[in-house]
Amino acid sequence: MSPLHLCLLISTGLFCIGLAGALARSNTILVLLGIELMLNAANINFIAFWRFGPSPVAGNGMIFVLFAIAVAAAEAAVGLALIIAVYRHQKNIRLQDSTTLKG
Amino acid sequence: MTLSAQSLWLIPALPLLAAAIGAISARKNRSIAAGSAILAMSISFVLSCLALNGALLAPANHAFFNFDWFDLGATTVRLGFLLDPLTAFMCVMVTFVGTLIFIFSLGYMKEDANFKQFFCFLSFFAAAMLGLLIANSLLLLFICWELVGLASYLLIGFWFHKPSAAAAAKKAFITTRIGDLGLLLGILWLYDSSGSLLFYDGGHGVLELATLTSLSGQTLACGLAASTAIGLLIFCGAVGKSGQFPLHVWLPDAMEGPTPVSALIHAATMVAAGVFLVARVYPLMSADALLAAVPVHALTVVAFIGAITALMGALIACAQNDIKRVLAFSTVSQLGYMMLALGVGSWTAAIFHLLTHAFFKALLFLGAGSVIHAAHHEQDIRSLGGLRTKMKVTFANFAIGMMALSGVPFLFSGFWSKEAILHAAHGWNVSSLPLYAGLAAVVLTAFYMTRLIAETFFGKARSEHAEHAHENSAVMTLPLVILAVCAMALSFLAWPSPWLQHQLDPELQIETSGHGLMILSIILVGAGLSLGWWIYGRKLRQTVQQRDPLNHAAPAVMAALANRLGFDELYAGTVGRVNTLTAAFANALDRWVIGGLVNFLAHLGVFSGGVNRQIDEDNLNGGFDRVSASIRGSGQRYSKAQTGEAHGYLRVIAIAFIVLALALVMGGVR
Amino acid sequence: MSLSTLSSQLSTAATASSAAAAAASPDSFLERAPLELRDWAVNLLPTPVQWLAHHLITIVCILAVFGLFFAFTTIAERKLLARLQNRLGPNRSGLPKLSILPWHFKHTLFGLSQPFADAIKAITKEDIVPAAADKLLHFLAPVIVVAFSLMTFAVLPFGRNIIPVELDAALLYFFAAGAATELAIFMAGWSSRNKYSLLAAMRALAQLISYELPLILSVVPIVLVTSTLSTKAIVLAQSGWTFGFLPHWFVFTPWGFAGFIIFLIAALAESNRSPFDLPEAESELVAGHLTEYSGFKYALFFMAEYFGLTALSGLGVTLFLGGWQAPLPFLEFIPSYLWFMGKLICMIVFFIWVRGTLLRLRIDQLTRLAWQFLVPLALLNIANAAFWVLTTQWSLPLQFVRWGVSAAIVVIPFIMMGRALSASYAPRSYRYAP
Amino acid sequence: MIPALFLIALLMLGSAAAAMLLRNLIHSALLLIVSWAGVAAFYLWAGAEFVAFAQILVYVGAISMVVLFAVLLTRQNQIIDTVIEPASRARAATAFTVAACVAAVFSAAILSTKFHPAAPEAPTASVKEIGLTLMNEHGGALLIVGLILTVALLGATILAATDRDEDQSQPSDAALPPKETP
Repeated sequence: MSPLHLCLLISTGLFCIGLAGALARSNTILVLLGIELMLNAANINFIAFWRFGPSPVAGNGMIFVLFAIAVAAAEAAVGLALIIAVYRHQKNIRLQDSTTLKG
Repeated sequence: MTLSAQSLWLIPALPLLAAAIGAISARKNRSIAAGSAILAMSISFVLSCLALNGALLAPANHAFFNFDWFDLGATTVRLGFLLDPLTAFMCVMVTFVGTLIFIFSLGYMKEDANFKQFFCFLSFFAAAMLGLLIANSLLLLFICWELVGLASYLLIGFWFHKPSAAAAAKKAFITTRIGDLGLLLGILWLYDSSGSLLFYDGGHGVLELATLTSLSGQTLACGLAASTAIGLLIFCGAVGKSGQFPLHVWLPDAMEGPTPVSALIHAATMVAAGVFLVARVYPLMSADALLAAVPVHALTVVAFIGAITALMGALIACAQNDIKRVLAFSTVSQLGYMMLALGVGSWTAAIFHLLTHAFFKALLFLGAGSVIHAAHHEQDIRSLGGLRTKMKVTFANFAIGMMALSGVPFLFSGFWSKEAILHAAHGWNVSSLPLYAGLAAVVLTAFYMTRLIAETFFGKARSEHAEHAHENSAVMTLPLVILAVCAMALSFLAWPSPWLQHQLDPELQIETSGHGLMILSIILVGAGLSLGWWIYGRKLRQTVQQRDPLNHAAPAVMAALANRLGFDELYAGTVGRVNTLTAAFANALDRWVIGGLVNFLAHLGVFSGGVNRQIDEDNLNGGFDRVSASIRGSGQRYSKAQTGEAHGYLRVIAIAFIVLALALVMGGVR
Repeated sequence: MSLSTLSSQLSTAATASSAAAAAASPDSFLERAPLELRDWAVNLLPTPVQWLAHHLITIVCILAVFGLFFAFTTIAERKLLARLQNRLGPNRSGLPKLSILPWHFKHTLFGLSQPFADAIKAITKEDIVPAAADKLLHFLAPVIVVAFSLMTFAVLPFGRNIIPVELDAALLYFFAAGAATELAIFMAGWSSRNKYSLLAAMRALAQLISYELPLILSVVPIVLVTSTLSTKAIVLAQSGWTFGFLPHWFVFTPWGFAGFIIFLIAALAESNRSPFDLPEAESELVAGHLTEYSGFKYALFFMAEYFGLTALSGLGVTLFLGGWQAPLPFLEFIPSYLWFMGKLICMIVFFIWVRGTLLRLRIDQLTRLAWQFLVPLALLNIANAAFWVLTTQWSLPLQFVRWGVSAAIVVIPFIMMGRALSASYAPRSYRYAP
Repeated sequence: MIPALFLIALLMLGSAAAAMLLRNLIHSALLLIVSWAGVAAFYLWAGAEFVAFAQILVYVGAISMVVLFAVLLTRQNQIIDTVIEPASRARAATAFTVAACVAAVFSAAILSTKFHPAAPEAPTASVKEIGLTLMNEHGGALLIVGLILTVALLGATILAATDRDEDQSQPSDAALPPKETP
């Protein structure tokens, strides 16, 4: 088993922890953080492939990650602002209670 | 320092700019609109003076600047500016009188809610008139001519909430349109036959010898020269605009507008446009007399129309009771004088009278406006009276204007200009009738002006409003004083020598026919004044209801005159009746013939629609309804999957992801 | 081998040798002494543990030097503030009375041993933890704050050859490590289970986050001009003198001066120093997020604050004041680390002076100063630096234009925004007062 | 090398799992920060220094603050139920099943893949190179990311800002006497 396999397995683990958290927790903040974890797992993959992969271009994986981090920051800001707005509206942030946005 | 013909456009451009500023400024922002209007007019006045200075350096020269407007196929439509003494004098007069009227309006319109709009319209009016004056092209002149008409429509109908004002505006617009139709036909004919509309174009213009010769050389089937016909058509426009005999009916009604508007229309801008037009195209009008042997000359028609108008206006003015209407009919009469002068061949005398008349008529109107403003919009002279002591400044100035209009000798400019006209009429060798009409009008003018002064200013106040009248503020009286000074000072344009006429036409030879005519006219003026004072001044009116002394003497004549000789009824009875009948016929045609056809078609459509509907509902819709009901049902069942629960969605995505990944792994896709 | 490759090889060899010469020649014995000492000590140990010893010695040195520096900073602050306030300050504590000696050494050492007495007191005091507190976090907060504030020292070049860790992304590292102190403050405030602590922690966080922005933005121009994030390279970029006596420090350029001022203000606020000491304004709040801390934990927080101040001062010296460079050529015989320490002490004294002079700001003034004054100016300063970089090639007469324009970009917005800001401060009004 | 990776993985995965299991929100958030720091450590391990510091600066320095603020701002009125609902148990069970399935599929896919021989040496990328690549090749993307960040932060501010009307209406509602139920 090469280091690349190991790294990918670690990122799979992180991804699945994030997924399980997002699916299981009722607190919207934690769901959002689970999604952040999944993003981080993807970033780990980028770095792993950059480090151990055959890519000839130096720095491309890092740049992918940098952009992903920037977008994740934006996503977190907007998501948490939405959560605060939802909280102000329905006085709690249980995800299963915010079901009014349906047909 | 002079202003070249090329930069002449600045003179109308400034008021136009002021109008634009007034149009876009806020409604309550009164000072910007008024200030920019007055400032623009003042600067235009200065520029006009510069232009006059340049024009007087070479009076015989017609400086022009022509440019291409647009290309129309092979031909190019050209416009141009013209600078000669006629233009320059007119510009100076219009801007000067206009500025004073604008200033007067500051006070007169102070309480009006649409103050800003008023100044916007005034500037627009002045700009259109100035554009008309500087035009070197009949086309540009016509454009500005129509803009003047539009502006006058807006201003006469300024108090449009009054039905009479709205009607008057409409009447003025439509009546002048009739004349303008003639003008337009004349322009088209002229363009057709000469290929140009420029007045002066270095030998190719319509007022230059080559074109005039060819035009007067063509003889039409009816025996007229082409230039005569074109001139008469153009004269139609002047008749409409200047309120000459058949089309004079709009002018008195235009009194419905605010008084500064009346002053502007009657003194400086609108009615002067007609006289100016004829003076401008005078070479064309007079071409047939010089170059062709035809039975009727265009100018002869002009002279007779003018004579009729002068006499008729003066007669009707004697029987009017509204202060502004008296002045309006006096304007009609004076315009008749000018036309008479044009007709008898002395266009310089006409322009001289136009200038002097502009000043004293503006003075009279503004004085009337001052009275009206002070008397809370009481305009009936029977209800006024006794204002002499209450409004001393206004009275003095009004009296100066009245004497100038009546032609009181020597000191007043009106006397000299009227003398010039009478001399010209005396020298006309076609007919003496215009001279007699002019002399009769002299007596009548003095008479009705004396009546106006006596009724308005003497005696005692005969109504509540007149009782409480008091002198207006300086912003209204100051223009009066300036105009009064000018009304007297303009005498020096003709005395001791006819300087103005020489400047306008350096080749003019003024025949001195002795002083007999002058003495006769002085006697006639004296007779008119004393007659007026004998009838109205000796026993001053005591009550509003008291009958007019002349009504005792000739009730039928006076009633007819008060009714303006029934022109309005005549037009209503003829033109209006024909119009109504035609309309009724058209209505019947529309209702029964065309309407019947349409109704038949509609019924046909309804019937076929009914048949169609039956087929549609039973056969087509049934099937579609069933299909769509089943779609709707399945959609409703399917929409139950949308729970709104984010966890569920996430779960479904994850499971779908597993399935996809499994498919990829099993399928061996790398 | 073609001619061009040969020549390039030659040129690289030449530059390498010249660089080696430049690095070697100014190294006097004093300059090399600390390194020689470390290498001697490391070489005493067996080879497998030498790398560990190498790092351990570095860590111990930092701890010892800056621990002592912290101790003497406190006494210097107390004494200086006392002088500013016309007092004497602590002057009693001297050596302990040791009975084994036949005589008592009476000198009080001007009270210089006060910090050690304070330390002993802090250690021996009772450590009170509220019953409802989250014990683990309550314990971790001071540890984290001290650890992270010490970590920032790792990338500061203390001398020509003395830099604990040579990182390519040193500046990024510095600010990343600094960011963790905010976390510690939150942990301290939240774990105390005290409403006042929590609120004060939020206030402190708001202040720190607000001022982190101008702090980082004020550093960006330097990165723009030197095109590196390495502190060592930045110091080297400031070497040299114009006309033989004007040092090439960035503070002597218009953009560098403006950046330095912004950096100073933001650094004051980041280290919770007066006039920005709202988070723990002694006379107004109950020591803010430190309310429930006592004894040694409190001392740790205190220490961390001073470490943070020292680290930021060191960064300021590195970025703007030429780092370890001597101000004049003939003063180069003094070892570089002494120059660094001297500049650092000057900065600290300046901060103490400011503390003794200026009044504390209100919270609204504080945030407005950051967002409406410092951030826009810092952004403008970045543009200024870009202009500076673009005009590097301008010839001599145009250099005056360059300086003039750059100075105008600094001065004019400063004056305009300063007027607007001071206009917005007065008059004072209370929104919630009846 | 590999033992260090195991340590990092333990830190990262352990703290993430604990964060997802704990019931105390603040603890969860702080543990997540540890997990993010672990990710940064992984980047350091892999030689991506710059990204590691960026990760710390953004996640530990900024996002953690936003998360903690959000937690504190939404803490009031929260039902702290000691009893775990059956529905949430069921949800947790399905979540674990689904996550386990995903993990199984991924692991199978990874383990069954033969990668090309690993690069013998770690690729190096200095900060300057990264900067040049970012500004030159990816300049457009950088601009777009900047735009996204600006718009997102403005939007977040607007979303989270209290409406004045809402603010005022709340106390007035509370001030009303409780409605009588018929």
